[in-house]
Amino acid sequence: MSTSKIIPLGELTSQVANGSSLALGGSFLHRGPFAFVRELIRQGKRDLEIIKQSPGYDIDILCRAGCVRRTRAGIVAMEGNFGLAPYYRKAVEKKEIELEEHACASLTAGLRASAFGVPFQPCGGLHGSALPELNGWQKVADPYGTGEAVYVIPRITPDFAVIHANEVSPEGDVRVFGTSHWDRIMSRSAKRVLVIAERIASSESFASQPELTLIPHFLVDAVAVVPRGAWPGSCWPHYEVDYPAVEAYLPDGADVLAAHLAAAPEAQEAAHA
Amino acid sequence: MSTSKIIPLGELTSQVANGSSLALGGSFLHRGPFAFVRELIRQGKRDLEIIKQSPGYDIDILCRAGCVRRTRAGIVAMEGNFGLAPYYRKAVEKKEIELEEHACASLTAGLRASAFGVPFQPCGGLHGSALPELNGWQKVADPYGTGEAVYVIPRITPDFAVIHANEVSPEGDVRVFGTSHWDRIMSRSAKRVLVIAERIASSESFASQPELTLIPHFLVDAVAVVPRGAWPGSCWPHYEVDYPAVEAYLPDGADVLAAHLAAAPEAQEAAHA
Amino acid sequence: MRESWSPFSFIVTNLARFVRPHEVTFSGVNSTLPMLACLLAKRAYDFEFTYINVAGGVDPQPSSIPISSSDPVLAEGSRSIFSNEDFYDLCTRGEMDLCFLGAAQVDGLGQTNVSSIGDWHNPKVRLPGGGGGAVMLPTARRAVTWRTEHSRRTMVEKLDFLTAAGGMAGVVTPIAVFVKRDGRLALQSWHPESSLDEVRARTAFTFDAEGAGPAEPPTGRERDALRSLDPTGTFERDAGVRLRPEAAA
Amino acid sequence: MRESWSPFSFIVTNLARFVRPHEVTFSGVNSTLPMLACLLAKRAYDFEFTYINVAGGVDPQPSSIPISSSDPVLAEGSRSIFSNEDFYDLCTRGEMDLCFLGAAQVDGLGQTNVSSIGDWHNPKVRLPGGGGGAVMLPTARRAVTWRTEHSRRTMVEKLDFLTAAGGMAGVVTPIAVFVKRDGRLALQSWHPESSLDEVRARTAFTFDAEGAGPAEPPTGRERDALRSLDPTGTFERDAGVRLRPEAAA
Repeated sequence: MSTSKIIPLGELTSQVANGSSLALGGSFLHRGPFAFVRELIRQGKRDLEIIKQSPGYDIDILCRAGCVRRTRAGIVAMEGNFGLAPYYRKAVEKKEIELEEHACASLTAGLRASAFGVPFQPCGGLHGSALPELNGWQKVADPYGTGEAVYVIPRITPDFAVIHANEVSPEGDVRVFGTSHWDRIMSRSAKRVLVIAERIASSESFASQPELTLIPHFLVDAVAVVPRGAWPGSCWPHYEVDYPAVEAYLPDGADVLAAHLAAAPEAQEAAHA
Repeated sequence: MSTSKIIPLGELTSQVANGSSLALGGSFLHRGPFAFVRELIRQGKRDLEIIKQSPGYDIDILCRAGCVRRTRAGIVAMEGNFGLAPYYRKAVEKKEIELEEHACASLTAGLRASAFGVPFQPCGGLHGSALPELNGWQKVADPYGTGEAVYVIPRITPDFAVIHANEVSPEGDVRVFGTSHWDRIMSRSAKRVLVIAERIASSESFASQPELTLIPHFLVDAVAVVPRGAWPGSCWPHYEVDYPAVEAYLPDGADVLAAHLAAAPEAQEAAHA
Repeated sequence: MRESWSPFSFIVTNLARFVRPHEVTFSGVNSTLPMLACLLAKRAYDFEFTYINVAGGVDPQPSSIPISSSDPVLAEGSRSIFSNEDFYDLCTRGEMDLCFLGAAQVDGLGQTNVSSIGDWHNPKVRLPGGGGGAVMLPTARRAVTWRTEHSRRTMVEKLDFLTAAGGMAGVVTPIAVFVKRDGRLALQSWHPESSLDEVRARTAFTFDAEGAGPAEPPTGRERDALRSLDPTGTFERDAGVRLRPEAAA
Repeated sequence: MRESWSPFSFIVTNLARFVRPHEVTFSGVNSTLPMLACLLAKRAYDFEFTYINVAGGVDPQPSSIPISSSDPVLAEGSRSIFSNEDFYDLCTRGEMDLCFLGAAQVDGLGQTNVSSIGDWHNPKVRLPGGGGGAVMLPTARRAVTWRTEHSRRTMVEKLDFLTAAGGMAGVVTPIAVFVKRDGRLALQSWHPESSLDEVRARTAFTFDAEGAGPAEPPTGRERDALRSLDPTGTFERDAGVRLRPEAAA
């Protein structure tokens, strides 16, 4: 009796207002919601806040297209021999975007605070790092007399978590193969959850192994099915990183970006949508 | 090249010293490590601390046999029309055991503090309840100016987490079907993890769906294979609650307890071990 | 003598009536009647809602109705497993719409005691303990409880111990349905074979009864749904709910 | 000219030598050389240890060796997936034995900068950022880093920014292996074609070198293991590690 949550990518993306904060799933070149990210660019979104422990291609192309106001991230790189994310790097160095630099685990702690419904979350480590002072993180003494003090991270509640999944049910249940990166905590901390999936699997398939479901349907607001949507990154076990495509993306030039966007699977498929 | 962690139940149980704190998996009559609990009684363990959000049969029979010094629990009952856990109730009323009464989620918060490596964990709710004062839980103001204050629960680190699982690999990887109750956080918070499993599945089976593994082998110290070990409780999808056996357990008398222990699957199988 | 609307059906049906469209509704351990209410709502009402339970089930299709409200059969047919940490977090972050929570005593503010009869440190009866209550009652959008006994011992002026505060949105007993109004429990309706006077006489706390009247009898679909869940009357017999304690004498 | 022990092999082999029996060892993102070191240790050493990685792998049997050290192929053959929240928690609760962490600059205390060259607020180069470091360096039992360039720009007296403190148990460069001793990095060994004088000249912080000497050349099994991981020399070419910057001129 549940209604299908599956809608076109363009419609899903149009739910994101300018100025929204987006937690993006995956890590570096792996299982990121990259078709969605490119659609943000096509729709001319502005002033976005990007929240991700290890963004790379996604934050880079969004900076390149001028969509970003601010990012909260732990480590940013293209990886796979490509080194730094060049357009992100330039955006930070020229102060075109604001950076809140995290340890990956401190960003997770902020998301946990949101998921757990508490204003702050203790985070192990961080002692001696200059990051707490940079970010104004407070240290709280253990009130139970152990003599320990721990940094607490303020709650981070993204407007949206956006996840690229392997499989969804028509009702919006979400399955991921291999590591879930930080997708699970993102889906529990954000106000709304959007999912881009490689393919639909039947409700019966989900019911036969419900333990495999990472996000239950009732936490999901909308789903778009975009085969190869994590291109030029990988989506295990369906496809690997398209390294030549990443290399072709890197050179300067509006034409390069345009050609890259046009070569993307969701653009190639658009005629069929 | 990994060594098998599978040992007999008696040997596994003998690792538990008198006075140990034990986090027991499952909930009420469902997938609890009950063969292990009975073996604690047979081995005459004393002064145990039992940590479980919703114990029932396990805490009751341990109290009945005089093994318990203290418990930390959220809700205690036999469930399934049997109501209160009678021997536990008597032990508390006669002050034979010490009770630290929790909300289930506050106990989870204490376990999370341990799993996260922090001295305390904020826990939502609890406002207005008399439990915080009873337990000396402190309220901490949000240092980030939201005006919120939240109760923080001190770290709870059990000496052992003891889980009844559906399947294990020879190396000690653990699979559970249906809900994992609080087994996951228990396995991450305790100093050592002991597992009792219905059966062995091949390493290849685990490798074919690694996402199904609840506890990876390297967190597990020892495993005993005890078919029907969650008796008289259920272990989905293998068997349901044996209500007549629970009913037969309840009447007073040392002979009743002895007959119950003798009727247990692990006792019946002992000759074959 | 048998009531035209059994007190068992009165409780289950009125619990089900708290379920609203498109919401997330939860039933926990030791909660047979709310479990039946959630399953009844799925069968009797046309709207969609998400039923999650302590067995990890999410809109399950159980092949049988279990005696234990935490039985794993309650996850059968689910497309996902939403386990304990997850549903507690859902509640504390404010996304649990309706939560059924047990209680031994309820006061006029809708606060509960599930810990002890008598002083906590010297209990006459050690009760099960709060379970979800202390965390879920103040954080769920709405929480509802039930008592199979409606008496001045259970509907009290002062709790023996304050296990959970925050206040119930609803309380259902064999003879009455209370809802929250201006921070206190107010009578919404009574069993058609009971009366305002009887409810007052059997309730130790004072309450507003403005607008209250006899409850709407069960619809045909509500009756049919409950009959389909309990075709042999086993749950009704096990629950042993009576309209009045005298009825047994 | 080709060194008898390539600086690439020097780094990978010496990283692998930090792995100890029965421990849990982790490699993360942007960490090709530690990934190769962990896989080398599995192939070259007789003892058991648990190798976990950022792709969720636990003692994986990857069918190929990926360019990206976070590639999902690194979970292939694993019997479990240990994902990000899990391995960070393992570390902060003190159960991560050996953790490989990246660094752009390292100081004499073994602290690291991975954030910026120049002032953080006005960077000459915005670097990737700390990733795991600030949390893992102070909480792992041992952490080890590597640099493919050994120079006074990378082995500094004072970091441009203090991303992570707590102190490395080991640092491996093309010409040197440092270990922690009395709270500071101390030289343990140097590349057989380098020398103590060269290491001192190319290191901006002062260090103790008592007992240091040329590193033990790779064993046959270490050489074979690395060759099996990089049979065509692709990883070695991509890494572009040189013993000395002059060697390229």
